[in-house]
Amino acid sequence: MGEMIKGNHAIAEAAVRFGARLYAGYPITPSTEIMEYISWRMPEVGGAFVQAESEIAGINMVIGGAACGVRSFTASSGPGISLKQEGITQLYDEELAAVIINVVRYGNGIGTLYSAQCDYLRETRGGGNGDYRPIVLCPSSIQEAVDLLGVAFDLSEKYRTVAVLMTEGALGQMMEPCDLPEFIEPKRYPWGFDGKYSYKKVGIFERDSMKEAVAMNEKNAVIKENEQRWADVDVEDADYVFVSFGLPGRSTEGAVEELRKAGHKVGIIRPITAWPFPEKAFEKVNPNVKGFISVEANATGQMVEDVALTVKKKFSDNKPVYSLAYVYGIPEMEKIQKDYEKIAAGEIKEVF
Amino acid sequence: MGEMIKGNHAIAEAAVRFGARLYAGYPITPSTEIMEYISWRMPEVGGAFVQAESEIAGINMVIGGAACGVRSFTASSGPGISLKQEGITQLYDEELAAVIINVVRYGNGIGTLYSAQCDYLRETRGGGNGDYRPIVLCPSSIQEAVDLLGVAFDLSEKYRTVAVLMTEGALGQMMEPCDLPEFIEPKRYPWGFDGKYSYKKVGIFERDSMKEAVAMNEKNAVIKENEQRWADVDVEDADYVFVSFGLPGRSTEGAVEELRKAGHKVGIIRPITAWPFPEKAFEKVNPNVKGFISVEANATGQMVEDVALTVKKKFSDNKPVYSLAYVYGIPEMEKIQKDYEKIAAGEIKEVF
Amino acid sequence: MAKARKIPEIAKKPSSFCPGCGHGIAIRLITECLEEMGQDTNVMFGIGVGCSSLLGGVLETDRLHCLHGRAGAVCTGMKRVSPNQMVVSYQGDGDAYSIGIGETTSAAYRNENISVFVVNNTNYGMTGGQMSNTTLPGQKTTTSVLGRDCAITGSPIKFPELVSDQFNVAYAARGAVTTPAEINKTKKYIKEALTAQLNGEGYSVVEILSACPTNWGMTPLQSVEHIHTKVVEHFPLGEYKTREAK
Amino acid sequence: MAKARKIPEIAKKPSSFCPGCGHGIAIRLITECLEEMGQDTNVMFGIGVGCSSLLGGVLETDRLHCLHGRAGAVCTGMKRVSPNQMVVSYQGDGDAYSIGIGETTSAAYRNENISVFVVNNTNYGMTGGQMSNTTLPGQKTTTSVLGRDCAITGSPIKFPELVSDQFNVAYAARGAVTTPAEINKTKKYIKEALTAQLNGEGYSVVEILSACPTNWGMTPLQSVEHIHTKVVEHFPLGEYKTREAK
Amino acid sequence: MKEIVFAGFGGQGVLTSGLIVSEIAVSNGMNATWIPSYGSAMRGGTANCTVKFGNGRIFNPAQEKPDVLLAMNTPSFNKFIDTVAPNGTVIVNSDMVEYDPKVREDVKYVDVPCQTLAKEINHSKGANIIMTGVILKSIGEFTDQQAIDGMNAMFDKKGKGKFKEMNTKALKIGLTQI
Amino acid sequence: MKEIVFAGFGGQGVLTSGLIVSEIAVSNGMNATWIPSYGSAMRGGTANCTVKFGNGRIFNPAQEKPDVLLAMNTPSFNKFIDTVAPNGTVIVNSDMVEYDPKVREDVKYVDVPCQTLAKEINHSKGANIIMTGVILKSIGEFTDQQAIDGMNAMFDKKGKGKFKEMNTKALKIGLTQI
Amino acid sequence: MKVKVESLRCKQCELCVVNCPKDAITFTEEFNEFGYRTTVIDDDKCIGCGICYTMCPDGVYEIIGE
Amino acid sequence: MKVKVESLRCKQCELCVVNCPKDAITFTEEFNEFGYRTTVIDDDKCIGCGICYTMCPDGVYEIIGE
Ligand SMILES: Cc1ncc(C[n+]2csc(CCOP(=O)(O)OP(=O)(O)O)c2C)c(N)n1
Ligand SMILES: Cc1ncc(C[n+]2csc(CCOP(=O)(O)OP(=O)(O)O)c2C)c(N)n1
Ligand code: SF4
Ligand code: SF4
Ligand code: SF4
Ligand code: SF4
Ligand code: SF4
Ligand code: SF4
Ligand SMILES: [Mg+2]
Ligand SMILES: [Mg+2]
Repeated sequence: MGEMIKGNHAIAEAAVRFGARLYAGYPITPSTEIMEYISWRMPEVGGAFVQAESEIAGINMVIGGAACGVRSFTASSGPGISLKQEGITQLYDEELAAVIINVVRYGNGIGTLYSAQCDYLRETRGGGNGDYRPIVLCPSSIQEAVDLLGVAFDLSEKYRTVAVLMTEGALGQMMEPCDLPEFIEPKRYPWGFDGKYSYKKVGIFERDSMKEAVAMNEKNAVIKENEQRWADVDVEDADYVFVSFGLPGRSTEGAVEELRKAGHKVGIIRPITAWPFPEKAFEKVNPNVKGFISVEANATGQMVEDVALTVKKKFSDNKPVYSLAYVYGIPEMEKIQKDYEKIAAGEIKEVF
Repeated sequence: MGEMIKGNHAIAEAAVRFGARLYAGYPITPSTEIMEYISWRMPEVGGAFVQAESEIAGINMVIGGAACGVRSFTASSGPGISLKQEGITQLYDEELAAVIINVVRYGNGIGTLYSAQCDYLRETRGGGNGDYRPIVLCPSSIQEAVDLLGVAFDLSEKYRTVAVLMTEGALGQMMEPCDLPEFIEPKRYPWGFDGKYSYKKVGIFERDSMKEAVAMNEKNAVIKENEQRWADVDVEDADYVFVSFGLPGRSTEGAVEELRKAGHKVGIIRPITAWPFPEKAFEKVNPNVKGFISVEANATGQMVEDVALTVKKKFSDNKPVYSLAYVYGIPEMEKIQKDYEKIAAGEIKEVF
Repeated sequence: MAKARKIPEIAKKPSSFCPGCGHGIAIRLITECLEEMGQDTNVMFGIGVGCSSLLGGVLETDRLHCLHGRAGAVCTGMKRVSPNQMVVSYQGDGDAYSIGIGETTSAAYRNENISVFVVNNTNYGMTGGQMSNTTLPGQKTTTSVLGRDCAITGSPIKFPELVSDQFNVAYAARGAVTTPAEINKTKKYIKEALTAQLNGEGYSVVEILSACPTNWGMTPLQSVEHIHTKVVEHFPLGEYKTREAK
Repeated sequence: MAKARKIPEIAKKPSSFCPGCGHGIAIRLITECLEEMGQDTNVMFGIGVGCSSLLGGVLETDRLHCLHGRAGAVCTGMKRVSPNQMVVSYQGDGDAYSIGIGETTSAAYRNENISVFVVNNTNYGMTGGQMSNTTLPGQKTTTSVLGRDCAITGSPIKFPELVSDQFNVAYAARGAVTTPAEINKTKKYIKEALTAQLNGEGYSVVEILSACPTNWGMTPLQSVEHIHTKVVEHFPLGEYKTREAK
Repeated sequence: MKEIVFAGFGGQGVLTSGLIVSEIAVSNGMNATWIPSYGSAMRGGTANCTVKFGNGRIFNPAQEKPDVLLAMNTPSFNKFIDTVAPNGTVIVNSDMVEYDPKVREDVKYVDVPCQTLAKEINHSKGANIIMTGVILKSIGEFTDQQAIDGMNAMFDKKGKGKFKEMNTKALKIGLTQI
Repeated sequence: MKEIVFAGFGGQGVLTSGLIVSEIAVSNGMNATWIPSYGSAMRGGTANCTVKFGNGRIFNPAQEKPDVLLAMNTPSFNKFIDTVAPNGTVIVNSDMVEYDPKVREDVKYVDVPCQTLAKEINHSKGANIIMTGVILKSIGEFTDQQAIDGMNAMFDKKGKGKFKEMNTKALKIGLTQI
Repeated sequence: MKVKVESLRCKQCELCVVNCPKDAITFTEEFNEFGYRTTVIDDDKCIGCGICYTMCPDGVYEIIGE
Repeated sequence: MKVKVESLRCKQCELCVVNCPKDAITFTEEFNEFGYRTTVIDDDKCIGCGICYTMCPDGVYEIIGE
C-alpha cells in the first residue's frame, strides 16, 4: 500500500511517470494543484510546462503537443472546461491523442467550489460542435484515478481520440494511500509531426465528410465493443440495482453492503467508463430485477439517461429507472439507504 | 403570403421588429448574413450593434445587454457556438434572458459548411458546465423561424432563461415567402440594471446552491409542463411513427404523405421544442404502434436518445426505436421512404 | 480642520478580504469618487473573477459577476445599451491581463466609453497565488517556485503604457494604495477616469498596485514596503495618457 | 544573367486563391526562404482559419489547421516539444488580431521562439469581406456598409509596432507583396524572422500587406494600387524591431 | 410541384436566374423555395441553386429530381444530368457545353447559344436572363406577361430596375426559343 | 472504522492534525482517508477535515457521523456537535470554546486548555499537536510509540523534521490528558 | 471624539497605526469576534486628519468632522 | 527559352504582364480549363530577369537560368 497523497498530486506525478511531456493549463480550483505540481516537476524530467494565458490557449497548446505525437494533457474545472470544448472537438476531429482532466466542481456559470458530477452529460455527449464522443473515465479513489490516467493515455493513443479523466473536486482535494506507477519511457508517435511531412494529411477543404462519418461510427463501435469498464457487486440476484460512479459510486457500494446486511437484495454497477457506457454490465443483472436506481451528485439527474437507455436496450420488458440526484458533495451511505427504502416502498417514483 | 426572403435576413429583420436592441457577434458561415444585415439595420432603429472581437466577447456583450434587461441576441455556427458555452451557462445561471441563434453546420472541430443537425445533444443538454437546460426551438421553414424567434424572446423573458433558436445552414441560406412580424415597442425589463440597484442580488459567495438546485428543477418542470411544442400528422393509427425536426422533419412530413398514399400506416411527430422535448406528443400515438423512427441530419443519431427515453416513459411495453442518421444536408423524401421499407422489412434493426 | 469622512453608502458592508489587502482601499476610493460625482446611484459594475469577486458581498450597486476575464466585453454590452449610466469594470491582474487580455485590449482598442480598474497584486490571489502576467522577475509563486524566469514566461505586462502607446484611449494611469500620499494620488486618477467616462471621452483605465499579504507571505506592512521597493520598479506610477479636455 | 527560379517543392501544388490574391505570393516567399535555409523538410506550420486555410491543398509540410485565432497557442505547443524544428504560424489579420488577439499577443509576450506571418488584407476574406481590426477608416465592408467608423469600432491595429514597443521580441516587420521591389524586401524580412527562430532568438513576426481583389471589389492591379496609395498610409512598411545579433 | 436546378460557373448568374423564377411563382400566388448549394470549397468552382414551386406545400426544398436542369457549363451538365427526372428537360448553354445526348435518352434537350444571343442584343450579362425565358417557356406555367412582370418586380426590389428594358428584351428572346 | 472531524479557525492547524492521525493509521497498515472541507467562502472562516481509518475498505471518505470531534473554536463546536455519533467523544479547546454540554447529553466531553498547555512548553504552535495526542489516546487504537513514530515520520517527509523534539513533547502531553 | 471606531471590522493589519501622524492609535488587548486585536484612538493626540480613514482597508474609521 | 510557362495555373490577374520590364508578356486568346486567358512570353524580348516569377501568385512561371 502506497503513501498518503493528495488526489491532484497523485494525478500529476502519475502523468509524469506515464511519460507525458507537455502540460499547458490555467489555474482553477479545485484542479489547480495538478498544475502547481507539474510546474516544477515537468522541468525536472525535461518536459514542457506552459502556464497558458487562458484555458483556450492551454487546450490549443495541448493540440500543438499532441500534433507532434507527444503525450500531452491539461486539467481544469467548471467554466475552464467549458472554454476547452472547441479544442476538444478539434482534437477528436484531427484524430489527435490527448488527455483532459476535469476535476468537476458544482454549478452553472461561474460555479461553486463544491465537488460534484454535474458535467456528465456534457462530457459523454461532447460540449463542442459535432458528433464526436470522447472516452470518459471516472475514478472513485486516488488509486483508481492514477490507474485510469494510464488507461486514458493508452486508449487515446490506441484509438487516436480524446480521453477525459472525469474526476471530482473531493477526489482532487482528499488524500489516501496510493501506489504510483513505474516510470515509462516517453514516446513520440509516428503520426506526430517531425518536420519532414512523414505523415500525410489532406487539407480541410479536401476532406470527404460522408466517408469520415462512416469511419467515425465504426471507430466508436469498436471502442464501445472493447472498452466498456465497470465494477459490479451482487447484481445477479438483485431486486434493485444501483448505478453510480465516482465518489458517490463508492459511497453507494458501501450502502449496498449495508443494505445486503439488512437483508435487502440490492446490487450495484459502478461505471468506470462513462463513455462508452458499460452496457454489458447490465447483461449479468437478474432478469427479474424490479428497478434500477441512478445515484449522482448533480441537480437534475444526468447519468440516469444512460441508465434508462441501456435498460431499454437490454431488457425486453420496461423496467423502471429511478433517479437519486444529490446535487453536490458525496451522498452519505445512510441517506442512500433511506432513499432506497422510499423507492422500494413506492414513495419515490421512477423517472423513466 | 409574404415575399421571398433569405432565412438569415428574415431572422435578422424579425429580431429588430421583435424589439431586440443589442446584437453582438462574430462572423461565421452560414450565419454571417444575420450579422451583416443587423450591422446596418440595428443603427437605423437606434439599437446597438457590436462586431465583437470573438464569439466569446460577443456572448459576453450579450450578457451585458441582457443584464440591463434589454432584448439581446447573437448568432453563430459550429465552433463559434462551442466558444459561447461558458457564456450560455452563465446566462442561465444569472437568470438573464437572451436568445442564441445557432445556424447549425456539420462537423467536429473546425467543421464544414454543410447544413446539419449535429448539435442536438449539446444544445439540449448544455455544452457548458453544470446542470442548466436552455429552451431549444427548431424551425422547419423561414416563417417558422421568424415566429419561433418571437417565441424565443418571450419565453426567455418569461422564465428568465436562455433560448436557442437551433436552425440549420440550409434554412439560413434558402429563400421562401415569409410574413414578417409587426414592430413591437422595445422594453427594458425591471430586473435589468438601471444604475440604481433596484433589483437586488446576492454575491456569488453568498448564494445557496442547494436551494437554487431545487428552484431550478421546479422551473424546469414548469417549462416542461407548459412549453412543449410540436406538429404531428397521422399518429393515432400509425404502425410506425417518425420523429424528425427542422428541414429533415419537413422532408419527412412529405415522405409520410407519400407513404400514406402508398397505403403505409405511418405518422410523424415533428418536435418544435427540442428542449423541452415534446413528450406529450407521444400520448396521442397509437398504443399498438410497432416502432418509432428518428430521422436526423447528423452522423451518430442524437435526437434518437430523446425519442427512446420518451418511448420508455410513455409506453408500458418496450417499443423499438430506429435511427436514420443522414449525416448532413436534407434527406430526400424518397430516401426516407426506402429506408422506412427496410425498417418495416426488418432489414434495419432498432438501436434502442 | 477635520473634514468628515465616511465609507460610501454603496460600499459600507464589511468585506471578507484578508487583513491588509489592497482591494478594500481600492474599492473605497472608487465608490468615494462615484459618490462625490453624484453617480453612486447611477452606476453598474462588471466585476471580475478573483478576490474582486468578494465585492459581491460588499457592493450595493448593480453589479454582474462577469465570467473570468470577460468584464471588458460585458461592460461594453452594458454601456452600449445604457449610455447614460456609469459603467465600471473592476478586475484583477490575472482576470484583465491573462485570460481577459483579448477582451481588455479590445475594449481599449474600440475606445469603449467605460472605466476600467485593475487591481494589480502581481499574482492570482483568489486561487492561492499562482504566477500572473504581472508577477515580478524572480518572484516566487506556486507556479514559479524557483522564482519567475522571464526568459520563458515573458516579462511583466504594462497595460496603461500599452494602451496609451497603441490605442486611442481617453485616460490611463497607474496608482498604488500604500501610503496616504499614494492613495490620494490614486484617487485623483480614479476621478479622472470616471470623469472621462461621464464626459463621453472614451476608455479610461487605472491600474492599482495593491498588497496581497496572504499570497506574498508577508505582513501588511512588509507588503507595502515591498510595493515601494520592488513593485514600482517594474510598474512606475503616474499618468500615461491624460485627458485632452483638461 | 538569368538566375534559375522555381516554386519550392513543398508549395508547388496549385492553389485555389482568387486571381491576384496576395496569399499566393506570401506563401511562396516563406517556402522559398525555408528552402534556401535548408529547413523546408524541417518545418511545421500552424495555419489559421481564413483564406490561409486554402493552404491545406497546397503545402506539403507538416501542418495543422488551427482553430480560428489559436495558432499562437498551437505553435507554442509544437515548439515546446520540438525545439529543433522550425515552427511557423501563417494567419490572416482577422485570425491573428481579432479572435486570436489573446493568443497572438501572449506568444509575443512570452517571446516564444516561433515565426509568425500575418497576411493583412484589411478584411475577413474567407467569410466574404467583413470588417476586421485592420480595416481602414472609411473602408466599406459587409459589416461597415457606410464605411468603417473608427469612433465606434476602433482604428486599425498595428501589431508589429505594438509588439516592438511593448514586448521583448526578437524581430518585427511589415512588408507588402505588391511590386517586385516590395516583394523582395518582404522576403528579406521573412528570412530575418526565420533566422531569428533558427538561432533561438525568440518571437518574430512579419505582417504582409496583401491584396484581396474579390472582397475589395477591385481588379488585381487596382488592388495593388490601393495598397500603395491607401493601405500603407495606415500600415507603414519597414522593420520595427531588428535582430540584436545583426 | 416543379423542381428546377440552375447550374453553372460562379458569375454566370444562375442564382439570379433561379431567383427570378421563384419570384414569378410567388407573385402568381404559388409557393416557392430557392436554395443555393454551398459547401466547403468556396473559391472558384461551380454555383448552383434549386427552385421548387407549386400550389401545394413544398416539403423538401433541396434538390431531389429536377424536372428541368439548366446547365450553363460542362461541369454542371456532368454533375446533374443523372439526377434529372425521367422525361425532364435539360436546357443547355450550347456556347460552352459539349455533351453526348446518349448519357440520358429519357430527357429532352434544348440547346440555346445564350451567350451569342446575349451579345447580339448587346447585353453581355443577359445570358442567364435569356435562359430564364427558355425555362419559363418550357415549364409553360406562366404567361409571358406574368414572367416579364415578375422578373421586373424582382429587379425593382433589388434596386436594379434601371436595366428593365434590356432584361425584358433578353427574357423575351428566351421565351421564344422553344 | 473510525471517523474523526478536526475543526477550527484557519491557522489553528486542524488540517495538519488530521494528517498526522491518518499517517499513523497508514504506517500501521490500515486504510485511511483525509478530506478537507472547502467551499465557496475561501477567505476567513473555519477550516475542517475528516479522517477515517480502519482495516476494511473505506467507502465514503466524507464526513458522516464522527466518532470523535475536535472543536478548536466555538463556531466549529456549534457546526459539528449535532453530527457526532451517539456515545462519541468531543474534544474541546477549553481556552477558546464555551459550550453548554446539554446540547448533546449522549456524548463524552474532554476539555483541554491546549493553548495554555502549548504556551507552557514554549511551543506556541503546538496546540494542535497536543490535541492530536488527546484524540489518539481517546481512540486507543495505537500505542504511544506508534503515535510518536507516525507523527515524526510525517513531518520528516514534509521536510519539517527539525521540530521533532518539540512536537514529540507536545504529543506526549496530549497523550497524557485522558 | 473626532473619530468613530467600528472595532468589529478591524483585521489588525496595522496600516492605521503606523501611518497616524500623531501616533494616536494603538492596539488594545481585546479580540473582536473574528479573533483580531482591535485599535483604540487617543483622542487627545488625535487631530482628526483622516489618515486612519484613508489607510484602513476595512472601514473601521469614520471621521466625524466639524 | 528562358521561362517555362504552366498556363493551366494562370488566373489572368495581369500582375506579370504589367511588371515585366521588357513588356515580353501578353495574353493569348486561349482559355485554360478554368476559363482564364493565359499568357505567352516573347522569348526575344525576355531577358530572364525573373520578375514574372516574383509577381505571379499562382506559380505559372519557372525561370530556367543558365
Ligand atoms: C474560466 C475560469 N478560469 C479560471 C478560474 C479560476 N480563477 C478564479 S480567480 C482566478 C485568478 C484571479 O486572479 P486576479 O485576477 O489577479 O485577481 P486577484 O484574486 O489576484 O485579486 C482564477 C484563475 C475561473 N473562475 N474561471
Ligand atoms: C471560431 C470560429 N469563428 C469564426 C469562424 C469563421 N471564419 C472563418 S475564416 C474567418 C475570417 C478570416 O479572416 P482573416 O483571418 O483576415 O483571413 P483572410 O480570409 O482574410 O485571409 C472567419 C471569421 C471560424 N471558422 N471559427
Ligand atoms: S488573497 Fe490576496 S488579494 Fe485576495 S483577499 Fe487575500 S490579500 Fe487580498
Ligand atoms: S477572398 Fe480575398 S484573401 Fe481570400 S482568396 Fe480571394 S482574394 Fe484572396
Ligand atoms: S484622524 Fe489622524 S490623527 Fe486622528 S487617529 Fe486618525 S490618523 Fe491619527
Ligand atoms: S487599518 Fe483598519 S483594519 Fe487595519 S489595524 Fe487599523 S483599524 Fe484595523
Ligand atoms: S523573365 Fe523578366 S523579362 Fe522575361 S518575361 Fe519574365 S519578367 Fe519579362
Ligand atoms: S501573374 Fe500569373 S496568374 Fe497572373 S496573369 Fe500572370 S501568369 Fe497569370
Ligand atoms: Mg491578482
Ligand atoms: Mg484578412
